Amino acid sequence: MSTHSTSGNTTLDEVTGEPLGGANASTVPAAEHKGSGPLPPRRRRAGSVPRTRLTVALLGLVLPVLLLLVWHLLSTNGFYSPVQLPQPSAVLGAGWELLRSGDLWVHVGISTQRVVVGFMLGSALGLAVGALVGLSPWARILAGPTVGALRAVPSLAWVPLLLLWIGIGENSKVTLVAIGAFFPVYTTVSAALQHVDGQIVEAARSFGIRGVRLFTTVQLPAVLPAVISGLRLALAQAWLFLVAAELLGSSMGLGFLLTDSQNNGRTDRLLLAIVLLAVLGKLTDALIGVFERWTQHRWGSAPAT
Amino acid sequence: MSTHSTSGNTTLDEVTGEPLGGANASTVPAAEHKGSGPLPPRRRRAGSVPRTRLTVALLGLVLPVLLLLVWHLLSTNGFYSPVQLPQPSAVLGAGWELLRSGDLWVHVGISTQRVVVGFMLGSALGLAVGALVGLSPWARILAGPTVGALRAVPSLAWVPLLLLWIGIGENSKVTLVAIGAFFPVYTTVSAALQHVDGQIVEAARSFGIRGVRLFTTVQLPAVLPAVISGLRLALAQAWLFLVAAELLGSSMGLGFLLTDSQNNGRTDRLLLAIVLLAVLGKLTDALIGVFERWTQHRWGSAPAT
Amino acid sequence: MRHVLTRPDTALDAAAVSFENLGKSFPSRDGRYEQPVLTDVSFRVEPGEIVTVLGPSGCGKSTLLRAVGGLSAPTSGAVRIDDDVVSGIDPRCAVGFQEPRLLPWRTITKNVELGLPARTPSGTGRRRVAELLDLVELTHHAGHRPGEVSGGMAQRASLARALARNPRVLLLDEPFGALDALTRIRMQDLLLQVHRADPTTVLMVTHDVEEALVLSDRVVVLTRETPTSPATVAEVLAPDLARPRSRDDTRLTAMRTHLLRLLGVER
Amino acid sequence: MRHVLTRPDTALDAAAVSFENLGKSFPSRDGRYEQPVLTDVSFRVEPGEIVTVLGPSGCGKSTLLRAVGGLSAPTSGAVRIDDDVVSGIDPRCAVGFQEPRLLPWRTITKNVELGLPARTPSGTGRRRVAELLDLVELTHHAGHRPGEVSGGMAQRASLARALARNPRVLLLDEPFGALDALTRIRMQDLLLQVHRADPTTVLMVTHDVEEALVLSDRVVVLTRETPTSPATVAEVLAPDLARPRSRDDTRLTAMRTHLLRLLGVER
Amino acid sequence: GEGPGRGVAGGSADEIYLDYATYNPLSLIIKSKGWLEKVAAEHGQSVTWVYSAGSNKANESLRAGVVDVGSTAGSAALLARANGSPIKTISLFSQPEWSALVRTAASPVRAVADLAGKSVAVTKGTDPYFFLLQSLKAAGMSAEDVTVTNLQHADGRTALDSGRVDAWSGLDPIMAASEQNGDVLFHRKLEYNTYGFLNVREVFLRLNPTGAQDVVNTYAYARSWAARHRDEGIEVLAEAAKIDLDTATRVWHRTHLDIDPVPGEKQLAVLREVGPILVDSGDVPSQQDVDDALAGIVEQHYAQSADADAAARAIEGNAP
Ligand SMILES: Nc1ncnc2c1ncn2[C@@H]1O[C@H](COP(=O)(O)OP(=O)(O)OP(=O)(O)O)[C@@H](O)[C@H]1O
Ligand SMILES: Nc1ncnc2c1ncn2[C@@H]1O[C@H](COP(=O)(O)OP(=O)(O)OP(=O)(O)O)[C@@H](O)[C@H]1O
Ligand SMILES: [Mg+2]
Ligand SMILES: [Mg+2]
Repeated sequence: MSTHSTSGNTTLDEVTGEPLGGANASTVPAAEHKGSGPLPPRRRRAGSVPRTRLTVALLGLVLPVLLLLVWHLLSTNGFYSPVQLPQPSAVLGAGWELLRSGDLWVHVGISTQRVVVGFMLGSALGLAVGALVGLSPWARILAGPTVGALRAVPSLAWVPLLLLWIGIGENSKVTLVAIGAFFPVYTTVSAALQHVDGQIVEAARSFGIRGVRLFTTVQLPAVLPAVISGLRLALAQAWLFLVAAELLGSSMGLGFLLTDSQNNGRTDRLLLAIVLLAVLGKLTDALIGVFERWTQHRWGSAPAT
Repeated sequence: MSTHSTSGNTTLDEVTGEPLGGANASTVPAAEHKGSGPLPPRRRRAGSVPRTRLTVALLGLVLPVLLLLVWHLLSTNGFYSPVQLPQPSAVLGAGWELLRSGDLWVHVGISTQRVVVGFMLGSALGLAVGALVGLSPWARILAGPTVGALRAVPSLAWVPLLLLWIGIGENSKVTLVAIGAFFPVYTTVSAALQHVDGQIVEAARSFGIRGVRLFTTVQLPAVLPAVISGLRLALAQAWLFLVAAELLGSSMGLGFLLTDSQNNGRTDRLLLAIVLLAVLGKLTDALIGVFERWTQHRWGSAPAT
Repeated sequence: MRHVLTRPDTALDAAAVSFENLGKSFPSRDGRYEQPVLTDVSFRVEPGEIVTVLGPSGCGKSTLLRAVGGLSAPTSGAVRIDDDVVSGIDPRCAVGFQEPRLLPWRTITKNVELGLPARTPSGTGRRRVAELLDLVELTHHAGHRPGEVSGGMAQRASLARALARNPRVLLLDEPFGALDALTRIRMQDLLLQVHRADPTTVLMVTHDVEEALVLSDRVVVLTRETPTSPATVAEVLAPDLARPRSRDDTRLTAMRTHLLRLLGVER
Repeated sequence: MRHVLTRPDTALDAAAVSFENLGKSFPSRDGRYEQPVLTDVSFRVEPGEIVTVLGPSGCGKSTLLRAVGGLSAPTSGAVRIDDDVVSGIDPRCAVGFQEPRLLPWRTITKNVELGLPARTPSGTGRRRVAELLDLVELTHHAGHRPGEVSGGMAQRASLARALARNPRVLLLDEPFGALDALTRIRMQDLLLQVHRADPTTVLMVTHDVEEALVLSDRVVVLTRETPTSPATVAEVLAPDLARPRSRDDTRLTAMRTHLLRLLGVER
Repeated sequence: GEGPGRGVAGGSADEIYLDYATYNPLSLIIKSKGWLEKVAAEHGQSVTWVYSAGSNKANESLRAGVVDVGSTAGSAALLARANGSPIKTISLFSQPEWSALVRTAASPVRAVADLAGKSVAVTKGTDPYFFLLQSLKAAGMSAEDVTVTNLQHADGRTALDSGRVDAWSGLDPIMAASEQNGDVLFHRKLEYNTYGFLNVREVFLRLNPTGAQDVVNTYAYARSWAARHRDEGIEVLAEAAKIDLDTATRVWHRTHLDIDPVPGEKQLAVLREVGPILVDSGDVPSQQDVDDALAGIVEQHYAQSADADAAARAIEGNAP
């Protein structure tokens, strides 16, 4: 249960804050090198993992830049016509145009707001219901099947229903985004809770820790990695549902820009919307990364459960 | 690390095959009752969890039946018009009509086929890439950000791109479904792998177990619960993406039925499509439940990591 | 010795533990039959007594302790604490498990705090945890996580957590197994010191015959006929000597040889 | 005693282990300074020797063993196996960890199989695992999962896994800590028997002074000045007696008193 | 399944990929009768049908090259061409009255002028949208005088019926169904509806002019057949659009099929009205794009040389 555990393998990479896995299987774990002064030459490997924040960020850009190059080539070698695949520069131009008219900020701002609010509501609810279903056999038996069925209702199908129940306006849009964010958190949390290490739960219970306190002191920290990957997926799904949400009587937002450009055949704006959604998706995801690092700092290298 | 662990808390519920959590915190764990003969009366609680497969299934129907009742009331008390909210019986009628014409089987069959094939491809790829990114710091640094950005590209945005690259037909539809299935598996697996108990990984590595063998003998079984909740979400998302996929020049399938009924104002068929998607989503999800129970049987009560 | 511990206001009087024809079996691997582990275990631990349990590996000592703590229900018979049949986790007990079972994401201090009785005022609690950490010689590692301390240190943290509870029945499953000779003696002394300050009932599993003799009012020996047959109480020995006892006391040496023979060791 | 073990075809000759001014420190909790744990440890284990390590809890015994297995890199100095500096997990070693570290989802048999050297023919492997399970007295629980066996049984399974490897250097971290007196003696005998059949180099951590004296060619004692200062080798004692040794041998009793005094225990 | 499909901007001299759509009844008839297959077979051509759920979808398919021939509203064709999609209109399939302004039976709204300050549901960029703007303009108002709520067609109806909006600029067949249920079309104007355009990719005209002519010939044949077989035509429509016969009948009567299929000045005149709206809303970058599109969109040759008899020979000749 105890000694040395995490030092051996799941070591914290000091840059990304993420533990390093077993890929460099035959070397001494990276974190052990830290204060170790000059090492015998054999231990320095060409493949050693880069460690500064900047290098990591730059390396992360390699693939996107390559993709951009491929895109540029495909769009200029005549294989695709400009309506089919506009050049990256044309997309940039469309962005510039929207930026000048001030519309870009409106689209980005309102969409981000919808996603953030919806995500907060949906994931909080997902955590609550997931905890209930994960911990209470009764809740699981009664509500599990229904929630499982609702999970497969597509975003587009919610549109007419929400229109009926909530009408148009921000409320229904945020609700739809929240529905999207709910399920990944619900699923991962309820599943992870069923697999928390029984030994430490039993130990905590033997010390009279029950109910909410058991949840917050033992079970929640133990499933934290699962919660975080649930949150990641929830955020991604919030962005996915945004597009459907912005079919609900909307005239601004990136989802609107996307469908509108698709309908109008403005492929440049369409690609702009896709790129913006991807970039915003990744940026908001990075916030979850910050939260993850904070929890790792707070709770030590992530719990092994 | 070892003794009695799972017997204490994470006990296998003999009916659902799922471990029971800490909700009945103050009672003796359920599985311990099994062969215990007559118990002192105090231990039989009114709230004890039902144990036969049938009871569990029936209890799972309570909530849906309630929902159906509410639906019936709302649709008959004049608050909503029949186009806004047709009666359950009208939806049933629409189903019967489609069933008689034989179309229902076509829609259900083709959609199920697309989801199943796409899910298989997408989740297999998600497992592979997730394993790579979860285990190799290099892969994480290089590919992590790009995959994270692609995750937020909405299903509807893929439609024009796939139309360009793959055209219409089964290939592009299955590809879109596979894209939907990819990300949940990727996210949960890559995250879970970074949190596998370092002690047992270290132990296995000290016995010369590395690379693929380390993955299959230690890491994969350890993240199995996460893989399974990833698969659950992937399957759900495959159904979600199906609707977008069936916007790709399709003339059959439940997604087509959904959008087409919406376009034609057939609310009864629209609701039928939603209900069918939910039911099929839940049914295919149950298959994952079977797989989960098989792995639990194979690997004992689920690994605690 | 050292100063007397901060006593939580909730401290209660020691309780008696009685085993009444306790039996426990586990379903076999294939679920087809029940494998009996303990059978017909009957004895009584008086309030404030220190009783140790000896027996071969896998005979059911931990199972016995778990039955008292309400962590696993007996198959037949019952355990009573004072007059109540134990059913479900019993708030009167504190358990020191055979494995340290610390929460890996909490520091040693925070782990020990978990043991404090509910509604301990935070000042009292902090003081008591600090004292206990001092007693188990972990003050220097109070801020470490379980993954950063040695096996023996984790075991001592687990002991401190159980002591923090100040229970009416203290259940300890091999609390000193991972300690070197000196630390072990110091921890035995610590247990006696805590017990003197607050004479609770202690039921403790150990493998060390000498330890059992030095510490306990009575030693319960579990034995079984073959490794697959159920264990039961073979003998209850009362080393009727005043404490502190010298490890070299000849009366103890004789009892030691007797106990070892009971356990199958011939010298 | 019992029959000689099936020997894997891959079995190799025992290797020498030498510590050369080994030092190890860990970053402190706040990362601001390095907390030294071991300093200037130098000694050599000859091929085929059985050497035990004694020392207070938390002094760095496990750390020492981990350095040999290549599980953690020394801060200064080096460990050599034969003539190669250890860097990274060393395939010539097998480690029996202080905790059992069994895979919870595999049966005991399947866990022990993990220890087999790569490319063991499956027939030979199965036979060897069965023999080992018999030797550690777990045949009856071969099909159980780690969660269904007792602490001592898990420890024995872990020992069997390390033995299955038939390594050139066997590293054992308190392999008998959770065993009762009789089982402990039987396991000690088992170790000697395996060693006789296949004289590999054994480096073993123990808390039991008697055990160290009965088993080993040499006993290395680690000590430190204060609980926070680094440990180093205080003495290397060679109980130069033929095996099997009687536990009551007076020469051993003297050495025992000497070692205990070194460890701080005055009787 | 629905076959592997065609990918990456395809096109060949002996294949015809064309769409069918509920808003293009002729396409439904041709497909259900298998006529084009017979006509095309004469020239060794193969035929593949692709479903279009709306003008936007047809345009998307044309853009991606997954269909060679696509049916759209005139305004949608203009929009696509103005935004650079290389398409030509080779024939008209109808002059429909598919949009109108709809209110609920109980609504006090009677005329366009009553809409001032009210909310109207409409799908931006579609014919009902242009219908609304033209109607407002004719009443001396602009989009600023009402609250335009952008909703998909079906959702627009739901919004109207549930009182979330005051009016809906509707589209058939949903509009016909809502009329069936008591809603009222309070403002109708045939001229504000742009025509039904049959568009082809320019590449297709270059690669496979024979195929294009076959399509136009078959449409000509179908047009005359439809005039003679009204009831059967309604049945085909009802079947394909999954609507009841009464609704289908309404739609059929508002879809004027009996027109001169040659695209020309009459259609361009309507589109000239729509053009500035497109520029205003930012859907098209500049008026210049609209003017260029208007100048190049029409290709009259095929419709002018349409030969229904040639199609009839192929179709009836092979008939048993
Ligand atoms: N990963 C780590 N980070 C920080 N300190 C560590 C780490 N691992 C070990 N230590 C420290 O190193 C010291 C020695 O630990 P080690 O486990 O080697 O002791 P040990 O001699 O095996 O003790 P025991 O007999 O109790 O098992 C301890 O003080 C421990 O806190
Ligand atoms: N959950 C379980 N399922 C099946 N068998 C179990 C379970 N828990 C314990 N057992 C069995 O019960 C027996 C007694 O176990 P227990 O842990 O009580 O032994 P112990 O006396 O504490 O041994 P040790 O000294 O090795 O810790 C063992 O044979 C073990 O295999
Ligand atoms: Mg035990
Ligand atoms: Mg140690």
